Amino acid sequence: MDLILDIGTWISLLIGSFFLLVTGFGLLRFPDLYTRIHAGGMADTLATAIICFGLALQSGFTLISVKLLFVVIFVFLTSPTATYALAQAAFVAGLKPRLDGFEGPSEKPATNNDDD
Amino acid sequence: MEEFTDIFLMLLLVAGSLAVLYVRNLFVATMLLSAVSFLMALLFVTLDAVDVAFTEAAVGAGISTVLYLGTLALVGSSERPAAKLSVIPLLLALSVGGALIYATFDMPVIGAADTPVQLSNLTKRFVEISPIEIGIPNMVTSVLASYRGFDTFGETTVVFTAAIGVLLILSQKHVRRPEEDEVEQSGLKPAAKDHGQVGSPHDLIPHVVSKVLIPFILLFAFYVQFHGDFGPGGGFQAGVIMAAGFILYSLIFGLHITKKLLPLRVVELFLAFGVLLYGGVGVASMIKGGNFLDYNVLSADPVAGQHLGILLVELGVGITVTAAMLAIFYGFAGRAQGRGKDVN
Amino acid sequence: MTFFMSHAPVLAIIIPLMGAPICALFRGKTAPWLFTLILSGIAFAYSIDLLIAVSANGPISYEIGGWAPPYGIEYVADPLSAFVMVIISGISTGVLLYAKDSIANEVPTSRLGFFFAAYLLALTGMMGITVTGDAFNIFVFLEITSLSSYVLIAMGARQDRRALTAAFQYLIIGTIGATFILIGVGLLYVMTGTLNIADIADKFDSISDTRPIRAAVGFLIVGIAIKLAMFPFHVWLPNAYSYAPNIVTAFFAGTATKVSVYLLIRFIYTVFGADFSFGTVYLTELLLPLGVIAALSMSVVAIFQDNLKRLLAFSSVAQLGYITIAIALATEAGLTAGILHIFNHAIVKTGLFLTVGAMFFATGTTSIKALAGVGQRMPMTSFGFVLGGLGLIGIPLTPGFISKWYLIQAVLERGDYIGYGLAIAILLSSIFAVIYIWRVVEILYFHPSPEGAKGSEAPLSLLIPCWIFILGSFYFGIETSFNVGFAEQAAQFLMGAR
Amino acid sequence: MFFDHFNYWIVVILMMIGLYTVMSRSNLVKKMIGLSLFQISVFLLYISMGKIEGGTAPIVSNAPDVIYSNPLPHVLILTAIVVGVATTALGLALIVRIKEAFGSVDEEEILSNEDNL
Repeated sequence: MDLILDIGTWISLLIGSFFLLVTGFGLLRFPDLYTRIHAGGMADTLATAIICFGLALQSGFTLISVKLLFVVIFVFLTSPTATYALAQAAFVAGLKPRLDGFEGPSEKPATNNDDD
Repeated sequence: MEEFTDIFLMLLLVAGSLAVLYVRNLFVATMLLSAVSFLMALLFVTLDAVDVAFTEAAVGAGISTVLYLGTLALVGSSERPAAKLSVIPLLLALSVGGALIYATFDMPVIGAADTPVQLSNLTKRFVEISPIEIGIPNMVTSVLASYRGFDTFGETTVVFTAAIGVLLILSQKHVRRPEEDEVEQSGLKPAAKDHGQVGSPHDLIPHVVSKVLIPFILLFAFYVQFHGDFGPGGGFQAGVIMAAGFILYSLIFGLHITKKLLPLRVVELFLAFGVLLYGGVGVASMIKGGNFLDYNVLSADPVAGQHLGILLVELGVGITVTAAMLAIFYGFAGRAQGRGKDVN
Repeated sequence: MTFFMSHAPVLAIIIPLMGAPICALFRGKTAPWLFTLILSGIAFAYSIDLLIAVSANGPISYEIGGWAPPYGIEYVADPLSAFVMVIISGISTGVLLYAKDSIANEVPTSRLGFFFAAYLLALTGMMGITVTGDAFNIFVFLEITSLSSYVLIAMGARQDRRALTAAFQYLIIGTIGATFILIGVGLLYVMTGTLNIADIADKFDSISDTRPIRAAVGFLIVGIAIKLAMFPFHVWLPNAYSYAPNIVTAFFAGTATKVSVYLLIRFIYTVFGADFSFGTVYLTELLLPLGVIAALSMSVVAIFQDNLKRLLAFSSVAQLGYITIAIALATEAGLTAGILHIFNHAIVKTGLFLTVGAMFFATGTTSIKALAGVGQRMPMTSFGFVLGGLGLIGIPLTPGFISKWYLIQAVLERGDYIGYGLAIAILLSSIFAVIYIWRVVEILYFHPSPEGAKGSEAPLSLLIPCWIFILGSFYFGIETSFNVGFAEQAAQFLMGAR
Repeated sequence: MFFDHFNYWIVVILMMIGLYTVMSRSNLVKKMIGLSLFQISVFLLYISMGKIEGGTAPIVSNAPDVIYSNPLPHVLILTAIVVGVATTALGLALIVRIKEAFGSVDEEEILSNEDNL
């Protein structure tokens, strides 16, 4: 039984880490702000949930698992909201998304949002 | 394994702080500083300092970042290109570093069990006897609130000082400079004006989500406040979280609504009340025949007395810190409001 | 009665400390000021009580929280700390007598509650540093003082916006200094495993030959030197003193740097021990030249200032040079002279800054040129300034003379060329003092008032406190048993302790 | 041997970076950031002192044979963190006012501004 739990934890952790890595690549490689926060907001939330699930497997039906559940719920609510707020702020500030087949000059406003 | 985590974190810290030094954009520098604080908090966890990690995460990565961002919104975020390598500061920094490196060679090995610090009577007393004579499991809380309660009183006073200081400094009237009028006439508005808003006006999603979350944030603050005896937490961390809840509220719904809920005058009252509550516990123990902050005399049973005393002083810390953080936020946000075009 | 006496060491601290939040809630012009004055007066009374008790029965220890010393925080009133406490609370009370009208002129009425709360906190911090027996507690109270003093200095911005940059500069330098002290305390802790000063001192000799301890000494001395405005670290002081509100300048000139001097003495003589400080790490060779350079160069710089407050600020750095020399001599006579000069300089310099504040009150300026002819318009104030200036120079019958007399005796005690050289340097610096004071006096009295100059004699509420300080300084210059007696007692205690 | 004092060396490096930032940059906000960095490094110095190999956080647990790390440095650093944020808040408030009064937060520009007051 323990072995199965351990294997389950390992699998979850590996999958979670994979998604986090993908997030990192996305933040670095995507062309503009909107695609980047897309990478940051989506994969990150999923990765957190999977990793927390893996950890919960280890702790079983205890208070710790409940706390992990709260963490997942919290991240599930806040991370997309933060992404949304960021995108909204950027849009209001006049940052135009960079669209496929459209390499207009408008995607380089004076703000410094593009800094790595 | 643990060493590698530590070393990895520390190398990240160095990389982060070098980046802080070199980036020109102050927003980026602030976020990097926040990241450094957060890494530091992780490092504190691996070094067994959970209470400190909690505080560093809440303060270094949380409140100070908010303060920096608030300041940058008012003063602009670009740094002038740095001059060449400055020789004298470099030499000074190197000599300070050299002095410490010189010291480390004779310093006890980190983690060893036979260092003067670990063998000291104080450590023995705090680790072995404090759970019995104070009666609470979290030794950090015991030392913080009882053995070194006066330090914590001083710390609360420092927070109080900072709060009234910020209110004093930021309540001075803004005297217009001649250049400023020129700028206005020529139609070039200072960049700060566009950012100087508090609150995002009509965003449905943040409104709904924050309405759901804020009660839980406040609840969590109470949990941290009263659970500090048994786990990491205590008045300071709770105060910061509580204040963060209110700050979030005013960022989403607007400063004026928060001020209606908690006017500055009320915040000032709480600010003073927390310090007085802490000191009052001390005075009460003096009246009951003990020394200042001697909680043993507060109740017939010394351990119960310690419990009561620690509960009350932690409450005092929590109240003052909440009020102080709010007051500081009001100070900065009020300044932004005064300069921004309109707020809601 | 016994209740109040048995808790005296801590009451002298917590009365102003707990008064501060109450004071912050007061509104109006009179209430916060009166409240602060009363609390400061109570702290003063306790300090005097403590000094009398200590000089009669020896050091008094107070265990905060009821925890025995190495475990809890101990408060120790010994002859030195009690004496410094009397100086601080006395100066504070005297300045407060003067404060009401002066500060109403410089800070908006609606903010006076906060202003005086910050003032009380600064007082608390300084008293706490003085009386605490715990190395980390020093850092905490140091920060209370520092934060409140940044705020108080910045309050001068209504008169001159440069107060803001001065306060910021002080904040940066002061925080670096405080962090150095924190590092030093940490290094002491890592080697001794304790934070209690007496306990560290006990264990110090057995571990004094290690590198962390030497580094700790370095960090502590540099950190304190920054706070003390010792010569190469003095840059923040003239700005801070020039642009702060007048009563703040007067208060800090008499107390803030003196507390740092106290810390220096405390660490050198009590924690490290004179043998280690002067025998092993050669502090004499380090501090003496710095003191001499400060005393000479800063007096010269003072001559060329055109702002009266700035002139006096540079003179303060020079006077701190004397004190540094006195401490570095490593003899009982030197230490007596140093402690005596802390007292004498505090009272004289505060008096001088108060008279300058009165001139500012009447004329709205502290520029020396603009004060031409004030000698005729404000005879009492100007005469006070002249008498205070004489005290600064060290004319016989003034306290400046007494402490310089002791200092010169102490340096001559060395009996070598360095001793003679030091004596000459001290005399030379006094001659420079004559020049810069005379320059001001000449303009005050012998230059005609500019056209349409405003300002007549300052009101009595300002004049009386000024004259209390000036006459008080003469009293202590003639009847020296109080200050010399307690300074000698403190020096004997310190030299005997290790 | 190499790792015996590793934490302290990191402390030294962070401290030097912080101090250098404070002293060499003329932007006041950047100076404050450097100061924060400098203070953070000292926190690590203290916390490293209290660590004990194989120890756990100083909260009493029921498990047998636990070694607890030293709680005292934790308490001291809790205080120091609070002091740090208080200093930061005051410094930033001053910067906001300096910007209003001088129109700049750059030390050199302010100095040249002061001269022609």
